[in-house]
Amino acid sequence: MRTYTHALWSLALVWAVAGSAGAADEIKIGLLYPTSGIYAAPAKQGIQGATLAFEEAGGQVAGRKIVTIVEDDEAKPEVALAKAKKLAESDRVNVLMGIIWSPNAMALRGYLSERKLPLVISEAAPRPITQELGTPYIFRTGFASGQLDYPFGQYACSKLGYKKIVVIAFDSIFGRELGDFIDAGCKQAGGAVVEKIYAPVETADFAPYFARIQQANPDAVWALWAGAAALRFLKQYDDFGMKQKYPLIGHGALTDEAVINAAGSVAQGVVSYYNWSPAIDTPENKRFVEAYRKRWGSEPGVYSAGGYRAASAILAAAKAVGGDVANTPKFLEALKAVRLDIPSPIRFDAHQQAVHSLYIRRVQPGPGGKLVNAVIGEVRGIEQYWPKGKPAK
Amino acid sequence: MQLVAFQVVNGLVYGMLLFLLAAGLSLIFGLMRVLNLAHGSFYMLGAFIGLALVQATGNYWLAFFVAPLLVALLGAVFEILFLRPLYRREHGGHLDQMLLTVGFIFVFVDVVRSIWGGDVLGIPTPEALSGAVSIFGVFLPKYRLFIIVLGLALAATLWFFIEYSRLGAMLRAGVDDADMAEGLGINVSRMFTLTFALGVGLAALAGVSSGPMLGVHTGMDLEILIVTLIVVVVGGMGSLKGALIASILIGEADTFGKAYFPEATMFLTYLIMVGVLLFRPTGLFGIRQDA
Amino acid sequence: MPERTDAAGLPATRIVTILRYAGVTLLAALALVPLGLGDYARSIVAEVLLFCIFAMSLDLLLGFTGLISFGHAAFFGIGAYTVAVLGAQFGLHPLLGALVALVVAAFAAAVIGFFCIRASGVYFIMLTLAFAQLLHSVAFKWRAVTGGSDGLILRSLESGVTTYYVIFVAFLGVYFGLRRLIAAPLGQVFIGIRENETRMRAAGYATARYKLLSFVIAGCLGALSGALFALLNGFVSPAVLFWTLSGEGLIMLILGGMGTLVGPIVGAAVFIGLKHTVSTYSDHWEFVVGAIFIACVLFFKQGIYGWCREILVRGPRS
Amino acid sequence: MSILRLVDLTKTFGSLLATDCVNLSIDAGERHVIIGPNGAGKTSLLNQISGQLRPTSGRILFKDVEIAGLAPERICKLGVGRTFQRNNLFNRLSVLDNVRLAVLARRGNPMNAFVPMARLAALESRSVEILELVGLGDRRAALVRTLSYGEQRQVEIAIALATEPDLLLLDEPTAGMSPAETGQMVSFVAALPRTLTILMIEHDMQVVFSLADRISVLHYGRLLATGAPAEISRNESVQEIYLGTAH
Repeated sequence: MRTYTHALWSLALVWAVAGSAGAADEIKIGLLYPTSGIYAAPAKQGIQGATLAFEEAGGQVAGRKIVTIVEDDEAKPEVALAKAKKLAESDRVNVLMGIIWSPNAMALRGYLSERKLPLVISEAAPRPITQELGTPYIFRTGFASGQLDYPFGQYACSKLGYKKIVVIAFDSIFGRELGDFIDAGCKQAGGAVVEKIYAPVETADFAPYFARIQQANPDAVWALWAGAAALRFLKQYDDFGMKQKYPLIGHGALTDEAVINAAGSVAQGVVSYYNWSPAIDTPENKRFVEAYRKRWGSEPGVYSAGGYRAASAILAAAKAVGGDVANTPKFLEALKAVRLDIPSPIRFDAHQQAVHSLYIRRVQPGPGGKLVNAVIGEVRGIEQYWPKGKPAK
Repeated sequence: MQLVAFQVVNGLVYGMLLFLLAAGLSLIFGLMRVLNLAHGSFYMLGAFIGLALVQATGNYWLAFFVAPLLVALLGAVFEILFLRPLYRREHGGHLDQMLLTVGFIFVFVDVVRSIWGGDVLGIPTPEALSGAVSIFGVFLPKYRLFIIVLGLALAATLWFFIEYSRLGAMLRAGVDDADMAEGLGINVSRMFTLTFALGVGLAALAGVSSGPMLGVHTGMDLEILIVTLIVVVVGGMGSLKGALIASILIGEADTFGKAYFPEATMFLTYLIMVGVLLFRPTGLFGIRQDA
Repeated sequence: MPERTDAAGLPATRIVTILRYAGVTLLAALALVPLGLGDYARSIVAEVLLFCIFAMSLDLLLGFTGLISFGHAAFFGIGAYTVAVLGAQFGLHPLLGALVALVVAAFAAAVIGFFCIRASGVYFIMLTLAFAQLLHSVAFKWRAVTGGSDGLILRSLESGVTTYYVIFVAFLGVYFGLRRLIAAPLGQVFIGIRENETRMRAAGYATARYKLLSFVIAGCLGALSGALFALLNGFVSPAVLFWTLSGEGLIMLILGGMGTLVGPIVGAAVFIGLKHTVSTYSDHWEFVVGAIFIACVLFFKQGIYGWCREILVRGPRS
Repeated sequence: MSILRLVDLTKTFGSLLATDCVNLSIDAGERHVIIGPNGAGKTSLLNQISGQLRPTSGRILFKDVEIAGLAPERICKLGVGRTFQRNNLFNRLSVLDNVRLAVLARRGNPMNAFVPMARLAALESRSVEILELVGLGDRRAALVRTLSYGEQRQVEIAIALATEPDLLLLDEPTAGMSPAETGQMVSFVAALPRTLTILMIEHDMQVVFSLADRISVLHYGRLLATGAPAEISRNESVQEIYLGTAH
């Protein structure tokens, strides 16, 4: 019988530990980022950006201490869901932020509604989550897929004069969608995408696809590659002398600061677009870049800006409700009204998707000879793009 | 016609890179019966150490020669410290050794990420090999041609070494029958260390020489591992000839697949493997395997 | 050296009694979990239980039949995707989906097994890995059905408590079923193949047939764990087919001790527990996994359970 | 009446001839011993009969049924049992389990996944019967790897007998045994019923001559001579190449 008694005691202990809740006067924020694995570097940027925002606020809002808990979602939807449950049920956070890997956002959607837990997405771009699958609990300070791409398609045709474009992107729902949006934007401006090439995400060698580009003989090539693949693409595109024949334009990920630093001269002259660039010449952005550099001793990237932006939105809303983030309806209302100017201006539309500025950038040597994404054009007030038409209110 | 020639050459480039990896993996398996699943990790280490050397000295060729040597040294230490204690176990401890190398996949990638961070990095193409040449109207980067030459030269060197050198003869004896080799007075444990060092050194060479073409990042270990394993299995474990032929076969299949059947590329290599193993359960040139 | 699981062969000593008490206590505690623990803790326990099934199924293959599969994630994924696809596309109830998953997995295991069992040793390992990766590619590519990298969201059961009990009952069924099977002639034939296949053939056993059978049973149970995973998580993505999951299964076995049924259970529990705690406090989860793996292979060949048994049976350093 | 006939049986390994056009006929109930120097291809010959090796060409007729190239398990089911030259057992299992697995194949239902083996009394009593026959009745609970070498040889025979063969192939049953153990083995084999045909490989000439009805001599894969013991010991070429070297 002794064995049984022991076991029951330890069981009771487990209950006691699991049941304990955090102090009520803290603002608990869960950060979901893929801190291990291949997205570790972007995740680090995002967390650093968010941390900077929390520190600038003095680590408190309306006298309530901000407590952040970082969890690694491993860029796997299953893990993201499990970690969100842990943050919600065990750590009892008031709000979640982060998410880089798009499928993770989709995976969390149902659970967040069920749990009535707000999430501010800093990066993940699946379009439906602020459109037909929108929920009151999900906000996005990052962009939705298509939001920047459709207007850029127009821009490339009308302003840059590329009427015939070849799309080469990684093969995923996201990649294919973006290809279609570029196509739609082009068509709207009187051009066309003449060929779409979708290659595996982990493509090592792009040479086989170059032959197809040559056959199509376009005015420009639009590319969507990220991380290591982006670096390879830029290098090989240059190695094969493609860049002289077919100007390269692409999504901002293609010329991410980390990528162009590693790529060097082969990236020079590539035109890309994003909702931000460290080279944006405004006092607000300069202040952010300077503060980030000072705090972390490294250059901010797009994910740093993303993390900073999401954290700032949460801070602003928390301030508006006097720190009472536990009152979810009030907090959600406050979030909707948030407007930010740092590092670049955003506000939320009726579907809780941030309205961004579109920055057209060109890779060129900046002050000190280092390559930067210099801003060569800006389109303000870019709302998310509704491929099936915006529903009537 | 030019397009086909262009793809053939590109397939060859990829094939040669695979050959450097497959040759080492196959030799290690052939002699030691150890399936080194950390082979991709040594490839990655080669690339990162090469990158560090390029950054420190600015000299690509120094990195090209020194990084593989350093990794080979690391491989020798690895073999002595971790693999050697396991040979005495049941069935030569080969299952344990394989599992051990799986553990090191995780360890190596975390160590590399801790040192170099998770960012994408690149090795600049050496001055002498940058730019491109046009052969019969086919436009090819010089560096790619260099990879082909490197792969073929190494294939010839390895073949020559195995066929004609004393060490090579011992190696062949060991591959055929480890017990017999020991009976002939060959110091098998030193042979094992040397072979392992050679094998992972070749992987590191592949890593450092792919740097200017494919970049350097922390996911490169697993990206290359699976396809290398497929090459070795198709060619037959322990066969250099098999490794060469299968490397070219898979390299060309992958390249042509991408160009002409883009939707099916992901399956093509697996289908080749399943097909080959269906008819030849030990690969195209595999040794009989009783273990 | 893992000892053979043969409940009948063990001497009825005090140790056995203690182990039995411990086992019964544990089962009683597991049955009471939903009453006491919160949602999150309960889902962790449920996750442990379903990975116990996964590890036991792999153990049937590796620990009992001696077939080293590096592609067991294939069946986990088949189970998870069958439930998710049938639920999301046809509105089938997940429990019915789980039953269908068993049938699908049996069929898939028969086909995959047919190819793999022709090969031996490393070639077997490689083929299992290749088939799993092939399925991973299919899940990635066949967007219309699988949702590609976005995965599939599926309807979960009425309540978390129900889900827990479904998983608990499945766990009990698999554990006692496998215990029965191992002690029965079929299980003994599997052990015979593990110990000495040549001898088995010379004694009149068509071993290929039995290996295939073991592969199919293990595949079905692996699919069961995958189906339960889909049920618990309400979401399935290609990660459930990735080779790292096969690797994690191997870690669980080595950690707990293969060739026994309790070993995989201990291994799965420790592994999942570690995973949830370490990844919260450190970004070096991969390093920890690798180090555990290496330490187990080098020093704890018999796994935690084997080691405990040894100490219990022989006393500490007697 | 012959139970086993080898017709032009040939096995090559690359350029090496392991079995060179062997013709041999063995009668039911006969005790036939194959002798020959090391590397003569004796074990290869046995392996072809029991299916571990596939012959390159030629025929093997067991009870007038072609068995060349069949899988070992098929051949076993047809009634050919064997022991191995080096002990080839289930080392981590008990003696009883070793034999019981073989009994199960013959008399039980191996596909039974529900009833514990220990409860199948018929299998156990049959296994114990065989173990007592080979003199291991009181060792049944021991793990095979803890047995002495000679005892392990006995387990080999027990497993072979448990398959209930009509033809028993013994590959050097006394190899590595002490003289006392060898004596026991000889009397054991001699006492086996005459309904069982035995084809054995043996080096120990005392054993050979005390058991054999007929002897065959293999040399470099070729069958040099077959005949009664007295004939063989008189055969000049046999004396020259085999007995000569044995002295």
